[in-house]
Amino acid sequence: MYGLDAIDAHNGWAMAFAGACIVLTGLAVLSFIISQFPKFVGLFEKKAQPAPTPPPEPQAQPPADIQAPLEISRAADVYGPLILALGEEFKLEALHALFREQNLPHPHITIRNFWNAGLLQQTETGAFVWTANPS
Amino acid sequence: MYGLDAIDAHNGWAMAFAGACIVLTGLAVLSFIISQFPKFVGLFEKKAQPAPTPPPEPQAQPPADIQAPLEISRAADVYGPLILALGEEFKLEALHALFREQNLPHPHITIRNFWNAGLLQQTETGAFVWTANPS
Amino acid sequence: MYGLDAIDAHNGWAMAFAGACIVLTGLAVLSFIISQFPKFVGLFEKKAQPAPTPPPEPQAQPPADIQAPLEISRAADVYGPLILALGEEFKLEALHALFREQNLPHPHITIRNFWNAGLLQQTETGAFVWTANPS
Amino acid sequence: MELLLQFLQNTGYYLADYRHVLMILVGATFIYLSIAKEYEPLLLLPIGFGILVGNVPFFKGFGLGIYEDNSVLHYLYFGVTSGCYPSIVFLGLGAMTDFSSLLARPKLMLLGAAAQMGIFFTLLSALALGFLPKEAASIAIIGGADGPTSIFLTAKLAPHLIGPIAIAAYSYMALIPIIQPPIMRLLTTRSERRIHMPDPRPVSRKELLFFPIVGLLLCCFLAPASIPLLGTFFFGNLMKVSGVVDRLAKTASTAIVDTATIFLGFTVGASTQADVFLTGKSIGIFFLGAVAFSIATGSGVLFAKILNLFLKEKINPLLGAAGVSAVPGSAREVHLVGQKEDPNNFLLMHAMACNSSGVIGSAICAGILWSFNMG
Amino acid sequence: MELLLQFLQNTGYYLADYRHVLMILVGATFIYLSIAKEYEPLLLLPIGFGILVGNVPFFKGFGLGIYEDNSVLHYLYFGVTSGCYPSIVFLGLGAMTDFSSLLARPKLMLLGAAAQMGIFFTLLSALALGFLPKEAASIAIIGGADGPTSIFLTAKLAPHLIGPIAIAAYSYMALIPIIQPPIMRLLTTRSERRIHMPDPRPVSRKELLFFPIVGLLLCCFLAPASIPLLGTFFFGNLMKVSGVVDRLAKTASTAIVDTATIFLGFTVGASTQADVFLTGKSIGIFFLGAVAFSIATGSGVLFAKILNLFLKEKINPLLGAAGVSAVPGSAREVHLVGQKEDPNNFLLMHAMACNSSGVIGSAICAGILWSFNMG
Amino acid sequence: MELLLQFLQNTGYYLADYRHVLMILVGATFIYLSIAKEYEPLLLLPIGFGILVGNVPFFKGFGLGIYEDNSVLHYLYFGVTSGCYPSIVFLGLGAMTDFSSLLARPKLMLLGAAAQMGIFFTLLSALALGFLPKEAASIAIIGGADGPTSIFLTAKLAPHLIGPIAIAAYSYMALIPIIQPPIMRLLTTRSERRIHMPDPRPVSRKELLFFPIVGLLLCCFLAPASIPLLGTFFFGNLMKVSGVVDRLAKTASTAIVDTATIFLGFTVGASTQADVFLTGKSIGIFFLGAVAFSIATGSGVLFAKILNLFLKEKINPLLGAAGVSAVPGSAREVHLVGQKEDPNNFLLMHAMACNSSGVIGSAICAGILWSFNMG
Ligand code: NA
Ligand code: NA
Ligand code: NA
Repeated sequence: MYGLDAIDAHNGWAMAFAGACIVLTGLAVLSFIISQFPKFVGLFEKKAQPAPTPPPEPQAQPPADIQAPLEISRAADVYGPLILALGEEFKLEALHALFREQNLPHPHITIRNFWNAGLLQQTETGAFVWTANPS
Repeated sequence: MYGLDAIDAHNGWAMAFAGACIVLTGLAVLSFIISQFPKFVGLFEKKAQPAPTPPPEPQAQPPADIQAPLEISRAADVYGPLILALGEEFKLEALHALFREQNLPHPHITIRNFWNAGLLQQTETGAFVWTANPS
Repeated sequence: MYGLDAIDAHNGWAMAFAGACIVLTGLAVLSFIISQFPKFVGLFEKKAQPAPTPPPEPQAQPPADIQAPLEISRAADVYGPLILALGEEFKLEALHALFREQNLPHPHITIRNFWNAGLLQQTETGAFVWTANPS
Repeated sequence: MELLLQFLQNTGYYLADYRHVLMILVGATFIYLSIAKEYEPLLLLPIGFGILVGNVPFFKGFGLGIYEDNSVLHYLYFGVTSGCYPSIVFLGLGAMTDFSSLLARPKLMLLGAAAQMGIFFTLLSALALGFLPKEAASIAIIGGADGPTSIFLTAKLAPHLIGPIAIAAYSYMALIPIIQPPIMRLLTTRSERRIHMPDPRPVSRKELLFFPIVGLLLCCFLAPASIPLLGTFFFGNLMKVSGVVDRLAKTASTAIVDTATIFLGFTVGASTQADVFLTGKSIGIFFLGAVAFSIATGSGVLFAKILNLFLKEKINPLLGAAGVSAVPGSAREVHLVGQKEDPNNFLLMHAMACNSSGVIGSAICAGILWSFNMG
Repeated sequence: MELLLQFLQNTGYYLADYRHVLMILVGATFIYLSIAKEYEPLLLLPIGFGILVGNVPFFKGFGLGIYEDNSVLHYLYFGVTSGCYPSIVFLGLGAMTDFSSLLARPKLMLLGAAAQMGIFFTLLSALALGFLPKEAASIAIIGGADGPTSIFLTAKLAPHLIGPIAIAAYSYMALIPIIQPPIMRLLTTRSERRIHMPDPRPVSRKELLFFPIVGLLLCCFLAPASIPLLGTFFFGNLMKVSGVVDRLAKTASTAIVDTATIFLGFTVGASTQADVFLTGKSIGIFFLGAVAFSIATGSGVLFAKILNLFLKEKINPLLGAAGVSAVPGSAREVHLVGQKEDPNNFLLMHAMACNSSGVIGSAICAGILWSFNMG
Repeated sequence: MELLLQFLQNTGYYLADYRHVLMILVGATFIYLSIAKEYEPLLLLPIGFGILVGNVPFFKGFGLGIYEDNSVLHYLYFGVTSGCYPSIVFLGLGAMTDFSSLLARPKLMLLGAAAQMGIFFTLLSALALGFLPKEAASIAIIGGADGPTSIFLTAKLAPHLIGPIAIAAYSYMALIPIIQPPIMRLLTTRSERRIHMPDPRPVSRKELLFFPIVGLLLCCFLAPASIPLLGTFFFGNLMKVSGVVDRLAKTASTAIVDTATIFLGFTVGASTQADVFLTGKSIGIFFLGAVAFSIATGSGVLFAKILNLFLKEKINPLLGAAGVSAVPGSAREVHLVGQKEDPNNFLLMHAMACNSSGVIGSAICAGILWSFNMG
């Protein structure tokens, strides 16, 4: 059997329609629920520690000297996948070119920071590799 | 069936008594044998290398500059599990507090030694972690 | 059944002769084909990039400062297995002795290079280990 | 001499026909794409070499081929037919996925849902082309652009099609840089492509901790048949974000997922034994796969445009294309297309959010299609 | 529409009843304890999430549940029912255990033996409560306070009780900081708790090498049924101390043990499917588990006091409580209780020696109980 | 009391006889050689400890022994009997092998082929001693000096001989420093041993990439039965040299190969249960194994001398001894013997080339012997 007949015979329209509805509804509900997380987490926190004055997340605003590594890690999250597009090993010039090509700010400084954070490492052959999780 | 009847019917007393005897005897014998290890090892050594003068384990008394790492490793064995109680990541103050709380000698020096030995490492977020087996 | 009878009965001569022929022929052909690789690769390269002027493998002659690590890696390939003969951990003197014993040139420099390249590492107990793949 | 002759008649040289040559060329192409072009090498290289191994001609009946009991390949392939490798890969994926940008902007999850429409359109097309319902469902899931999910569903519904469906799914995932950009450009205006997305808000650890638990309960209650995929996926993610079992999370995201990836790719490749693979159905599957990918990309983009009709803060509709979940290929394409219009437009993080909700979406779809076709 | 309706009747929302809700709360509690309180997270987090996964309600008969053939969970659970995961965990444990303080003070091994008395007392109690002998033996082993050992013996003798027994064993191991200290304080005087233990003597490499070999031959000749646990345990330890196979020892103590831990915890958790788990027996098991732990702690402490009657160099009786082998939880408690009395008292290393002999002790007990109940 | 008595009658002490003692001494010897002499510890230590574990006497029929269904050892041993462990070890070996010196001097591959002659000579000898053809083939492969290959072929052809054949193969591999040098010196003149080999030319990445693909197609087309070994071997090598899947190559060459090595060695050791192992056949196997190794060494050396009759640039005939593939033991011996004559002679890299072609050669021989004896 072929064509619309086959679709009808195998209950195709119902499957496709029901399936589409279910997955859309499901993810819409999940999306709504996680949009309520901040409120819910707040509620939870208030219940748990009734003392209202101390800020619940003291680490939310880290002191200045800690900020830098955090920003590097943030930048790494952003640039990492792009850098992966250069392949496992790449030359430093290729990285500079990529950063310039994509108009990223301060390529030199960013690269130096990555280097210092151990995210960027040099192989024995002089090429560079990107280590997502420096050990 | 319940109660003593059930125990009797299923040969419970015999099982419990025999089981307890066996495990106690077994570990007592093992305990005795390993208490004889030093003698046995000595015997073995004499047989193997009949020359009596050279000390069989020249590394038993390492020179002074090696002593330090050994002591660190010893201290690490002692303190490691305690430090684990602080969780995967902890602040340096928490570690100091723990050492003071437990009256350990020279918290600062010990911590500095751990740091130098790579046992204590700082994460990107500024917290500290304890690495049992520094690579 | 034993002896020549058994060999005859089980078609032994044929198996041994055919087997030996097949493996010799097979590896001889493979040996011949890989001996043609350089030509074949050259052919491939020409087809792929018809521009004749640029050298196909610009990294074939790395600049001077890159040469060193390459040589270390080469030396490591050569000496590594020998060093493994010293066991997992060894003293530096043993390594020196090995190098001298086998008349390898410049033991001190080579050892220092290995050290710098992270191939040779010191354990906490003061012994040395050889790390084939430094991380 | 007789023995030698008999042996020679059992060599691959004697047994080979044009189909083996054809498949070996396919395998070599996969290997070439993975090494020279670096298209999804973690997937294409094992599959490509597996195709070579699976298409060495051999004498049947002695436990050598992947479809013969007692062969080593058959045992290794059991992880595919049982569905275990996909589950284990999802464990590792969960331990590697960062949901913080999704949590910061939950609306993007809708795009991950919309991109699944390609699945249902392909379901209809496959039925219309004469495939049986279970086959059609397995083919349709290619539109989810998720290799392990496709393999899992096919193993459950139409195990005889694992080879072609896996090859189609991975082929199109590798070809994303060629398939997606034209569709994205066709369906969006220049000004839409230039829409900037504001930086996501910081997400607290508690939110990250709640997400895998709520996600599991919600998605798996809705479609219990997605438990084998989403159960391990959210488990891996909880191990990652909990921070109390780092050694387990690290092993899950390295040794465990690598091992499953190696054997999954290698045996799926080897399952393309010429006489099983080269059938009319495979051609139909490849054709439908291309349809599925294109519709998925298009429906994601169009849904974003529809959403924009109701939203104050407009979404860049390119992000819709990242809902197809080919991680991280499609997110990278979205980013690159966006940057071509405006080099200051950074869509990557937002696209990754769509990507990860696309993974969840297609796992749910697999559950739905499986339960429609059970029994 | 009919299809949609039928699908909705198969969702977890429709199929759930109070028992699923109850179990999900239990799972959430485990996760909460593991993350917020950091109680044994390596065990509780996988089990807790496994409980959630195992209690998503689903339509039976289609290869989804852990107790149905062909389901992914069933295949992963095979490592539990076959006893392989516990054996592999013991391989890793062996490669992580340092026996030098035990070798320095062999007498401490007796405390590891004494703490097993809880097992045999619980055996009698379980029989008295009406459990069958094989069930009673499986419940009794909870008193050994060793998760993999309990799971192993239960898999062999009473596989239908794996869920409740594992949950009970791990629950009480997590609750050690609450259960043990009062018992320790009740049974010891202040001056006993203040007894200092002299530093252990240095142990030579040869002794460390002999131990796993002698230990294997002695323990497994005595109770051959403990081979699957102690065989791999001592093998792991020999790999560690030999120093000639460091790469194997490292893999055993990382990738291998982590993988087994993940799947062991996850599938044991998932095996608590509400309809199998929520029975009267489970309540009995939880009650008996608490008894087992308390008696084990008490008998270890009391035995140390009895030993002291004969010894010149007194042993701190708190160390007896570390014989229950919940590594390293109970050793830490002993240390902390000791330090409360006298901050200069360092019991940790000695307590670890009791701990590791407790592991050996309960594996022997498992062998004994298994061989009593074979056939 | 009755129970206690019955238990005591089931202990190893009661059940042991002289054969167990004998085997335990063998196991202890293996462990001693691996630790004190560091002879191939990665192989001998797991096997040695496995011998101890497998020879703890136990009551049969309750799922304890390696040959009983349902025992943990039996499940772990399945990787041996199915041939999976050897395949997986070859995956890791491939990911660790560097073929560049072989590619630089392809002629050395012939020496790797010549050293396989020991296999076929032993085949004849084994038949003459009364072994059945399948047994004779399994024994003959010992001459390939490759543990996993021997175990693989024996598992396929004569599974009842896995224990003795594996033990013989590994014993002689460990004894290479004792067996090979006298033969090498006997068959070569001093001036031959002093022949220098010029430095190998640099090899391009493309050649390294082509090799595993061409090698697979050539070798496996010739002997399809070698697919399970060479398929994974060349796959591992392609992962290594491709450079695009480094994380997979790393996992293959660490966690995966270590895990397979641990369980392969341990269970092969445990399979030497005294009543299965101590038979007349085992003695014959050990005798034939020594013959096989000696002939293999000799034929490699002699073949090199014959080659030299035709070659302008002479090959150092010592290299022929490295064709037996016991990696890297035999290569090291060749180097050391060469250096004794002339300390400036560096044969190691060239010997490694022969070594790796010896691995390929014996895998092909295994395929040939298997296909001769199928059905
Ligand atoms: Na998707
Ligand atoms: Na215990
Ligand atoms: Na060989």
